[in-house]
Amino acid sequence: MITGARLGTLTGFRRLIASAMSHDLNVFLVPGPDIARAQGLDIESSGLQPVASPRHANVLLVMGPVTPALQEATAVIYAQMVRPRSLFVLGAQDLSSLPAADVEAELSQQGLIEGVNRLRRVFSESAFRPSISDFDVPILQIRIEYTCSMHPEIVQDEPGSCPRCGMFLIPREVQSMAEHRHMNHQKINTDAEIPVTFTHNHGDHQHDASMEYTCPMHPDVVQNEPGSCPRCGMNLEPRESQTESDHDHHHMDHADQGNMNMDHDDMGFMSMIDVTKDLPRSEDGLPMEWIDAPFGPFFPGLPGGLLLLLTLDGDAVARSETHCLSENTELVQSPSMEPPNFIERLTCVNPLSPIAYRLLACRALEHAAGIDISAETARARIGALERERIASHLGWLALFAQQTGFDWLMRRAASLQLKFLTAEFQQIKVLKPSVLALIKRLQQTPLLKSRTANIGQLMADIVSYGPVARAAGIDNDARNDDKICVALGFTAVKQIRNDVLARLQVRLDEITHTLMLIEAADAVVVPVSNTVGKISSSGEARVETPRGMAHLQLTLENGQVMTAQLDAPSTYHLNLINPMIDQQELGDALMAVNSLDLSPWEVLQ
Amino acid sequence: MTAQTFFIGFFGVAAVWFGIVVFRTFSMVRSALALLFSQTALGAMFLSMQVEFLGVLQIMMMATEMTIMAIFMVMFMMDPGGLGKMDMTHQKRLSLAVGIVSFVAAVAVAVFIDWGPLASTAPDAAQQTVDLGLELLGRSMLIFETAGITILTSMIAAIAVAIQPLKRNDKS
Amino acid sequence: MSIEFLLALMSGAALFGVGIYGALSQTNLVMIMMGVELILAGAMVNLLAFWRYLHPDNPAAQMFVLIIMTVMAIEMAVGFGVAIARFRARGSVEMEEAAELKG
Amino acid sequence: MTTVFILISLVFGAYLVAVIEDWALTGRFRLTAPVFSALALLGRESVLPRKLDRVFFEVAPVLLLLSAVLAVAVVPLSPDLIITDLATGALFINAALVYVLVALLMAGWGPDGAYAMIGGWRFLGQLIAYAMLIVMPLTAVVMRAESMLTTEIVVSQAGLWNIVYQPVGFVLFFIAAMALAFLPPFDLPTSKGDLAGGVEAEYSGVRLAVFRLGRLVLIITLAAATVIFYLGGWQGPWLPPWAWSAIKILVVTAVMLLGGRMLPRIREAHLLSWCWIFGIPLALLNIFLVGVLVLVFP
Repeated sequence: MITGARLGTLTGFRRLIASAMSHDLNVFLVPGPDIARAQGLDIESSGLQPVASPRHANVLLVMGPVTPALQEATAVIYAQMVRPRSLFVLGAQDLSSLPAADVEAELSQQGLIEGVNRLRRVFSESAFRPSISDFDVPILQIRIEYTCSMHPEIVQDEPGSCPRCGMFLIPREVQSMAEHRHMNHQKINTDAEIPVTFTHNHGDHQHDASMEYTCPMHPDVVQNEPGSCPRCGMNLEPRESQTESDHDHHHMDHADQGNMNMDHDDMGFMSMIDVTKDLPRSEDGLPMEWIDAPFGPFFPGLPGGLLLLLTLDGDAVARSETHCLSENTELVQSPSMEPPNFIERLTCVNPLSPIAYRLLACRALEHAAGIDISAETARARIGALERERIASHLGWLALFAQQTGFDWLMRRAASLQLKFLTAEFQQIKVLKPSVLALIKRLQQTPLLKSRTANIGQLMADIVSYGPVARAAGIDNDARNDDKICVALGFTAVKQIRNDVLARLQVRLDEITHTLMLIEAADAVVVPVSNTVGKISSSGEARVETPRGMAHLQLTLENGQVMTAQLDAPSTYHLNLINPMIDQQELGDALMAVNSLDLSPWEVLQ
Repeated sequence: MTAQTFFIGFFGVAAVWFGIVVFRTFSMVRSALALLFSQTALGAMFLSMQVEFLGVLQIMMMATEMTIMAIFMVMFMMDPGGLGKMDMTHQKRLSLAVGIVSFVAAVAVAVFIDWGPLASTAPDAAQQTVDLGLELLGRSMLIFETAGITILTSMIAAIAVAIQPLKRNDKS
Repeated sequence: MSIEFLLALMSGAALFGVGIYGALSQTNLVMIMMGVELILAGAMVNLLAFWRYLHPDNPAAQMFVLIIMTVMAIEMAVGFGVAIARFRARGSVEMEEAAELKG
Repeated sequence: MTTVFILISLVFGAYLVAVIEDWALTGRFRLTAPVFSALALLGRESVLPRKLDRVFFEVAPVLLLLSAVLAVAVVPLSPDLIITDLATGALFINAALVYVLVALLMAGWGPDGAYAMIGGWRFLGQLIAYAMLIVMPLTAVVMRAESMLTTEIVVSQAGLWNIVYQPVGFVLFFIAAMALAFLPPFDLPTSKGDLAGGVEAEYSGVRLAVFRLGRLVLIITLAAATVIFYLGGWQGPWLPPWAWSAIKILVVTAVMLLGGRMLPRIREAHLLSWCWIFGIPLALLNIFLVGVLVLVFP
């Protein structure tokens, strides 16, 4: 029984189509393919075919953590899928804003395969149903209001002509709720009416007092608000008062022709110059309309959970705004937490690198309790951390390949990442030649160097961590001052070019270097928390996660964790985005954002 | 020969109707593509008049030209989507009168002049192409080469005009 | 035979009329150029009609049609060059504002 | 009769292209997958975006399919198996395939979505890059055959195929053909990573099925054009002519689909500059060389 079935009884021909649909399951992944791979799910081999747009999907697969902010976006995605559609949930999730899940399974590859079989049966039985239930999303309720394309300040609730320029008012949908945020990447940009009507979003631009209205024929008639001239009935023209108004024409090269009062023939001709006068101009000086496009939380080229609101001038980015819709709440939920629960809590903060955060929690607790661990377990822990670094870098390579349309690399990197996630020490030795072959072949791919060279340049003096910093020549690796790592022969890997190519190169070199480190550590054991007595003190620890150095401070009150404060690299990398992608072509901008390897999950608000 | 007449008439009417749509529609991209389809109908008319090479050439060239015109219209127009129903014309009555007068004059010329004997057949397509080739590189070689050179100079001139003026530091 | 000839000439004349209406009535440079394109298209039809029905053996007419195609291309290229320059300087290509030649 | 036969072989060819593309995408050779996905698409709802340009949205997929099928009209699968042998056959293929751009522009402008619109205008930029690189190598091929009749072109390659006679022309034509069919290294209009499906993002149901069928037929048409211009059409020892045509077309399609997967998507700026700075001079050089060869060895 799928709630998103299509109207119609299951006749002969429709039965054939329903069985065809059960064999052709196109899936849209929430929160994203990178999270699915990080949790060890192999989507392709399970029979599901991931697609880029909800319009093409008939299965919505929800797995991994879905924060309240993401739920609203998930609901909008589900509303956009085409019937017959189904909802497939892995792992226990409370999805209030979505209808009941059609198929539920536990979060593992086995659960996925068994769920897909159940999904096939459900589709072939009930793709078409005589009675269907409608599904609606509060954010998509719209109210029609009428505005003028030349003067967006004029808004009416009923159709008519614009008082100022006589043009027909165009209908525009606006969220019926008061606040409306571009929640989701595939929402049809109803109120951004991109190419169809020419409006520069002056929504927040109030008419300051200095704007006054005069009649071209009778300059002595001056009013403060638009209307028609009492003498001749002509539409009054806006004119800045003599004092130059404090419009922030930031980079407007104001041709000093002032406000030409052209003579209007009968129809009150609306000159384009008035309209584009205060339009922000792009670098090439051509005043054109900018498009607001959300590249939202589930965009196939960006990490799951990251929302980029780009204002595009043609296909160059004029302005950008970044939101993390997947940021978690407080680390310590109840007033105090048992250490083992705290370690579990920290492990699932960032699904992309769970072991690194588990190690961070263990080290902080040991530092607080003053326990020091044997060299043997320390080496084994480093082996586990390095193995996760390789898996994380391979996951990033797969996402990078998906963004640049490099299908061969995406499939190879994804399969290797899945193998590395659960590889024992012996298996790592077996996998080593295939990883090195992948890296060598990647470095010889034509078009790659030209595609990534000097894109996403960062200024030298910015704060950055991990591979992004090492690509700029700054070595702030936490492993330098870790005696055991240095004993195992760790040396930082650096580049100078500070662009997407350098970051790619740093990550590839780190993979080869880490393989050597794991062999030196010759053991891979997931860190285990040991008992912490009834003590009350504070501890702190640093671990080099695959994305950079993470720093944790916590305070203990007789064996209970009271407060914890996590400082993750992605919080700093978020504000690198805007300066980096300013005036960049859209494809280059998305690739630059991708090269930072952001994990929106570790950003704690 | 009625099939050929029908096709010529049909494509002629289509070309004129699309030509009218070009100026009546409010959406700019629609008017650019209307012009495109009017030129394509013209190319089809050439084909039905057994002028094969020029018909195919017309169909090919006009498609690229008019799409490039479409992007310029979106760039320059205030309301490319045409939802504001903005009337961007002036002196409508005068231009309508001049248009009709010129149409009537051309039709009068076409109807009242005695054209003399009309040829019934035209050389077949391959022969036409060969004759055109020989003509291009034979008698009117000079015209053909000057046309090529003028296109080159007009490309360079257009780019020179359109390039952003260098920001002279001394604001003269 | 003469009906086809007349049909071709009439459609050429009609295109010519529509082109002139468009060129004169529109206020935007780009629309005026579209009007001119229609006028040239009308001229091409007439030329080909004359070639097909009056002098099918003389390829000079076809040569002339090629020249008209190049004229169309040149007119578009230079027209848009001027339009871009004007759009950058003035912010619009409305012919209403093109009152003076300065600047 | 030949028209019906060619249309049937076209549909069967489109099915084989779908199988090869599915194999390239998922690494599994499943013969039934395209049939299931076609039936499933027909069964799905076809949704219209809220504020769309209805004419463009409806016409675009049909125009894409029409332009691809029209281009097949002049493709000879064997000496007598051709729908209409136009005197200007080679030029007619290019004239029909230009409307792929018009169809994608309409599909981009129709649904009023940011991704679709950017995808549409990107393909216009891509046209400016590949348009010359299709016509100029074609001129060299026609020069050698001294006629634009496609059958004449194939017959002229009896002794030596054009791929050996003018290799530079072949390479340029092949790259431009992949750019025209927006295949992976040049899939700027329908890129999954940048534009979430770009031009085809807003289509669903029957319209998406027509759009994808149009794209498959386009790939078959371009492969057939490459075969008749450069790989000697139906000529080959032992096998009957139509068998040779079928084999060659499938090989070229497989190379087009599998080769593209090995490269990242090209930047539009690079595509334009390389085509104009390296491509066109090479094409002119190719025309000059073929001219010399034709004159020296008649």
